[in-house]
Amino acid sequence: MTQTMIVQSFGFFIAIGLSPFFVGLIQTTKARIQGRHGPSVWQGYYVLLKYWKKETTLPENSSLIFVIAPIVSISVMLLIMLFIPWGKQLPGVLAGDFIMVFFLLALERFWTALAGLDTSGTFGGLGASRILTIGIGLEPMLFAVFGLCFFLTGNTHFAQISPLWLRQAPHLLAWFLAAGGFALTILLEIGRLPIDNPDTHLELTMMHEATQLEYNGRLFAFSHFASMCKVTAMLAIGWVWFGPTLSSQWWTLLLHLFELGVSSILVGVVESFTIKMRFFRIPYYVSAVIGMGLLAVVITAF
Amino acid sequence: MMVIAYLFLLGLPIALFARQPLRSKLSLLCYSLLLLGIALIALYHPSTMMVHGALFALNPLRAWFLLLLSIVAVAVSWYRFGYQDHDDKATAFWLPLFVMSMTGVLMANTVWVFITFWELMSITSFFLVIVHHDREHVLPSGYVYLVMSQISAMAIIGGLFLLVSQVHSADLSVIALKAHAMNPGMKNWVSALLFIGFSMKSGVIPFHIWLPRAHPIAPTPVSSLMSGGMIKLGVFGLIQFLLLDVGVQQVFWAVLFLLVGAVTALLGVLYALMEKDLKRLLAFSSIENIGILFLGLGLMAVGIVLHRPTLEVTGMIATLFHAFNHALFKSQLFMIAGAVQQHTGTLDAERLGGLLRTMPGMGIAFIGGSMAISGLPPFNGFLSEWLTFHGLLSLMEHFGAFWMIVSFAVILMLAMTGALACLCFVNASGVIFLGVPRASRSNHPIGKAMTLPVIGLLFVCLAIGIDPNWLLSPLFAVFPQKPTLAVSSFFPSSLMVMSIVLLLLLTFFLWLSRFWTMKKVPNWQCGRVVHEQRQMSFTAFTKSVRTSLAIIYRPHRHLERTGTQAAYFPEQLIYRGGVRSIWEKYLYRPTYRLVWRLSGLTSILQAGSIQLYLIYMLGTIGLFLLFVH
Amino acid sequence: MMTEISLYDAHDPWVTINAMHRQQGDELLALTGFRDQKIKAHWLLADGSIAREQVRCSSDRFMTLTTILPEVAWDEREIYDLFGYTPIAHPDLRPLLRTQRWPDDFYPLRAAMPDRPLWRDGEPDQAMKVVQGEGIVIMKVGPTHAGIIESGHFVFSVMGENILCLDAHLFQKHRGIEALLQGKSFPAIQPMIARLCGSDSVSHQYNLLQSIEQVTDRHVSEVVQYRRILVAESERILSHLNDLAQIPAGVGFAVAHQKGLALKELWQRGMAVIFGHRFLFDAMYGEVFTQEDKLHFLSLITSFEALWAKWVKLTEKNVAFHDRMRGVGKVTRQDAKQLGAVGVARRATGEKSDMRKYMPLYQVVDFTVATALGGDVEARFQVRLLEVESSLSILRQTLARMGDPSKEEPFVVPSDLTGETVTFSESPHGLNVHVIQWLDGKIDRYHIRSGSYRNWPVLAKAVEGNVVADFPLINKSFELCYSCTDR
Amino acid sequence: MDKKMKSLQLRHVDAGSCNACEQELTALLGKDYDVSRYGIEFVASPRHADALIVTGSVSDTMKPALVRVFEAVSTPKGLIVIGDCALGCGVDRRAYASHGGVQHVVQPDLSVAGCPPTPQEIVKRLQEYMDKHTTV
Repeated sequence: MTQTMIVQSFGFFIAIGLSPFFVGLIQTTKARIQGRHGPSVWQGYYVLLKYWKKETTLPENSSLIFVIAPIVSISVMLLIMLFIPWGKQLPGVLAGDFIMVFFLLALERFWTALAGLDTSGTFGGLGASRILTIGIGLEPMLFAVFGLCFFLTGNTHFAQISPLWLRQAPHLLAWFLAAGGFALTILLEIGRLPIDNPDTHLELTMMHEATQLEYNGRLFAFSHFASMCKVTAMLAIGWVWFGPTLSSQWWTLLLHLFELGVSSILVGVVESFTIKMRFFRIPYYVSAVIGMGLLAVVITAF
Repeated sequence: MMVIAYLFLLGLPIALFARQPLRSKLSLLCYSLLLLGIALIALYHPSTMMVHGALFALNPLRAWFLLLLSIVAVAVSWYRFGYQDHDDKATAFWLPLFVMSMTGVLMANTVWVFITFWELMSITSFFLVIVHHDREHVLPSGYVYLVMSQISAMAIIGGLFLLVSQVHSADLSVIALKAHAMNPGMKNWVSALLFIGFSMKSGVIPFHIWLPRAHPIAPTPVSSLMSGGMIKLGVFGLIQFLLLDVGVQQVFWAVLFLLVGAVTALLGVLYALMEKDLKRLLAFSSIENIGILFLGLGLMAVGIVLHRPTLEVTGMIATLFHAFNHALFKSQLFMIAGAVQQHTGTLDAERLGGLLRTMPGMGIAFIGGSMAISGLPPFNGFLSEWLTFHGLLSLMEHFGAFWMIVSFAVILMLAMTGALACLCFVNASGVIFLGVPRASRSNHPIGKAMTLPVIGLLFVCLAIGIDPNWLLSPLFAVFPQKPTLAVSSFFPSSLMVMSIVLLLLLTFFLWLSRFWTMKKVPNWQCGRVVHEQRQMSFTAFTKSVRTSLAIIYRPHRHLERTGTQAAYFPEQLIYRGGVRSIWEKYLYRPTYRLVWRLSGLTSILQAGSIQLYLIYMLGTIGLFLLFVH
Repeated sequence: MMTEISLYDAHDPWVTINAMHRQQGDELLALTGFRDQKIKAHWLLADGSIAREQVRCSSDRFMTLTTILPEVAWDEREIYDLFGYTPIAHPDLRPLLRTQRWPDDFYPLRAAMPDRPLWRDGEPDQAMKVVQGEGIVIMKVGPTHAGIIESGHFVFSVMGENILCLDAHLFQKHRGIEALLQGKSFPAIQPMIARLCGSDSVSHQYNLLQSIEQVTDRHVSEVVQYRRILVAESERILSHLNDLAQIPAGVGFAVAHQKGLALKELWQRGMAVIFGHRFLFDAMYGEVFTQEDKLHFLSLITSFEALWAKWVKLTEKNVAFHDRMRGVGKVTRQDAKQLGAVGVARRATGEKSDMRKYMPLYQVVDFTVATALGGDVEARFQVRLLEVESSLSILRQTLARMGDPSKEEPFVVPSDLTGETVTFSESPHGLNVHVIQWLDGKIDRYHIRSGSYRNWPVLAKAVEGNVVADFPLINKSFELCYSCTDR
Repeated sequence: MDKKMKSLQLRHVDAGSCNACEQELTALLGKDYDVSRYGIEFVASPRHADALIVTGSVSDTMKPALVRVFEAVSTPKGLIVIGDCALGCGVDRRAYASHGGVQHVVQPDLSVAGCPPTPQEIVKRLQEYMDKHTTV
């Protein structure tokens, strides 16, 4: 029990601390594929530190919502990190389940979108509308994968879902469909190509960034950090559920961190060779994942 | 003890004698508090309160509904102290009667009493809905409501009479014991009639057409009570009669509940998205939530059909809990809508904006209520939706391929509903309360009497969201025959841990942000100045949904260009757009025409006096009695 | 409004003669206002000659041509703003470049040398054309943009993601170059013309040179002619490379974007070595081209072509990229004609309209006019791709035919230049026209009507009905410059 | 804290240039110059920026916008001007609607001369700027 506790707290803090590094890995990978040197993998830390020290201002028409939204984002992300089993197990009080994570992600979306409307600008409102419209596809996608995981393991709890692939050899195809579906869902959730382009700096095409245009200083540092943590958290959930575990909790933690690095590089590679979709084609993407979920359910059901 | 049970009849004298406004408001408040007291005692100390008279009786299930009803009634009657927009003598007369009749429905212990109060409830609510009969659209909508509620009442009366004729007793406690043993054919007839009747009253699709028409035109306290309380009585009737007493036997009923629930939830929220009138939006959102309640009922039905007590209890607790939560936040949201109307004189979201600055309490409460209704932690809506999801997931597990696919599909629809509700309420709260006003107007201040009950309800929502145990523990007494279940088996401690840690983290980061030192600077607008029409509009916010789900909405749009050189140099560009629903075209239109014709027929019979209506009512009941015997 | 329309006289000789030119399928080169209350229209006839029509504005009024020639709407508005001559019955006479900050009686081109006025305080806003209707959002983008882009102010009327109408308020960068040129001599204006626009510099330089040569009747040697082709085609490649590199960026195709930028950098470095400037500023004026330059150029083309082939393959085999461009930002042939689209935008609707076919300069080389069907982003991308290739072939032809450079007599511009010239060329952005009036060796009036100027209204039309998120992509496919439009 | 700047977010404003300076700034993002390796990035909002990078001689219409963008950058902030026009020695500095250089509107912290300045020059000067300013 104590060991679980210690591993969990270690994993929690290290994963949070390394989040900017993982995002840096994505950036570096993309730059290298484009033939550039690219920024240092530690660039995220410099940027965060700098925003932390800069002046923070509020736009005239905004309200308290504007202040709270980034705080909700960062709190939610830390909370999700807390409920991910970094070793193999979770301490009893943290036996969180995926429905909870699902609603926490919705909470973050709710507040980000609200803050977009709060600044009374068109871009913020447009970004908010886009985020939530995508959410309509995203949430069934998450449940298509979650539901499948539940079905394969009979449990909604993170720590029980983890050794899934070892037990479920007969459902290998279902496992592939679930893992693939989740990979596609992650790309959507963390705002990467082919849905959102984190490198675009044009007001008209942005989604998540459009709601952040008025932020600076500490509040921007919060939401910037939250989006980094989101990348780590979503990738980690993927590995916890679909990746292998080792006999010792410490080794498992190390393995997860290694996997996070690898998957960051993978995200960078995928992003380099993908083209942003048309906005109204996103339903096809969504239905593909939901279709995968349904197919997997049908396979396992019969 | 019987005396306490009869206290609810106090509503009648209040209605008749308290014509003076302040006294009427005060007495209604006291009356509601009394009902709340009765409900609390009945729920938490059932042994001291178990009244089992010939005519009236209370059990934990009824006490639960009484509790939610009386909480809404307390908030509403408190709210009435500040509410001026619609208050007049008619409301003062009908409102206590309305509350009393709903209480009567819950406490009734014989079919006769139940039907009497049910009809009284329909009639009083009809008069409350048409309080503003001088306004446009009020009377036609009121008639739609009247006709629909009468059709529903006919079905219920028919079902109950059939039941009575089979069991040979009108006593509900006898029915509860004997109804199970009815012959299956008769059971199905009874079930069908009751299902149609009660679900019509709840407003599930496709019986929902009265709901978005009746709720918005009624004065706010009435729409709060109708949406928070009255439509839940349909759910109560289904649980009490159809599921607990009669008990469904075929898989068909369970699937029907799940199907109707999923379709209602999804379409309800989809239609809510398109409403820019706040009250109509809330009315459609009620339909959505009734859909979620029906999913719980469906789970319960599956549990009954397949003899799985755990599933049955899960479904029922999910339904009861969500009904309670929805009563809280929906009546709260309706009250805020009323305050918005009193404050600005309009409910048209396209003309509102920036209200958080002029009515901060209401604004915060609306955002909180929106979070609750979207099922977001740490509010109560999260827990009941969590439980519904859990129930559906457990249905997926051990019941074979058929149930697995059904529940998987329902889960996906529910997840989509949640996301749509989130979009809908971000849109409503963002467009109405945030940003800057979209049209110039003068604001009337809102009194504390309106703000406090709304904030109070929000706090109850938050308290339940953080720890539901204190509320839910007495519910398990509903199942004396079932294996004892504890709340902890439903809600893991991690949920509470999460809510608390979330609040702690929020406070910590709020402190860390040092927001009190931040200064305000002009908005960044690409180097130009602010222009109020550049804010996102309510209609535009949901445009992508309209486009993506064109198959459901059938949107149409037309851009008219005027002038002699219209092709390249139009003098004016005028946009007209909207949605054209296939339901509207192929189902509602004909139904509406039929209903309208029917209501045209009834108007021949109507002379408008109350006595005449009561005579009609008695005549109808008499006819039914003749028919059944 | 009605009284104004009744003033419109369709039988006005000014209207009928211009209508006749349009009927014959002539190409309008420019509509130019002059200080002496004259307005002239220059038409390019099918045989390559130029017809001049003119009208006198009695009491500062003239009959509008916009009703029969929608493409001159902006020209007439500009004349109204800068001279104060009112086009009668113009259907959309909002200020085009005049803002609320301009003093009321300030008409810069009425004076030979206008002074800097005392600007008023306030916003430089203009009347907007917006859509009315419930829930319409007026989205104002710019003048400063999020990327590294020139400044322009765009007023979108949107319904959610859908653009209903775009009102482009350009001229944010209006500096008053035409007035600045007045009263200056040829050597003084040379650098100014070269710096009108970073991506059409050569074409502007060529037009100025042509004007001088027309007035003085000078004939340059064949080598210089060939050199001019080299410079002009080098610029076309440079400009198209810039656009081709930007289009993938608009859809998140970062690899193609980066490789495109690298191609452009390679080309620019070559230009700096051969012509002395990365953007070919002042390069057209030079007349020296050595054997060494020729070798440099050939090796540049060879190394460029190797990379270019790879890049073309990269974009062509990416089906998703092409799918992303297809059907977006469509311009119909009818709109292109009516609104006077030129250059790539016009050719992408399938029309073989290339001014190089009328330019005497190009009579010595063979090339086919690149066209594509569809009028969408993909078609414009395709046309640019083909044009880079045809330019490469022109470059190779020219280098092969070019004789040994001979010593050219240094040309002294006479100090008493007088006369009016209309010169045109096919810039990378389309038909570029300069109307120049010389008086005693000085500029009396200099009117620039660049390719981008004519294409902006086409872009605004093409955007209608598309989604907001596609605007940057459509904009990049036109890649119109602001600088020589705003002047 | 006497370390050199490790990240520099820039917001670009074209106040009336000819598009050549813009193209050179775009070239900075390409692999040949790649300013991202020094931690330099072009951002979408002045709120996210540390410094404004201005080109062009400031036309009258752009003047209010330029002032407003600079105000929107949060402190500590800098102003970098690129190209001869912005420095006040461009060909159009005497035109009637031109204010003849950025210094007549806001005082610059760093000026990079050239028509347009070469990317190498810009990179060099930006690095100097980062070395000189000691904020993170």
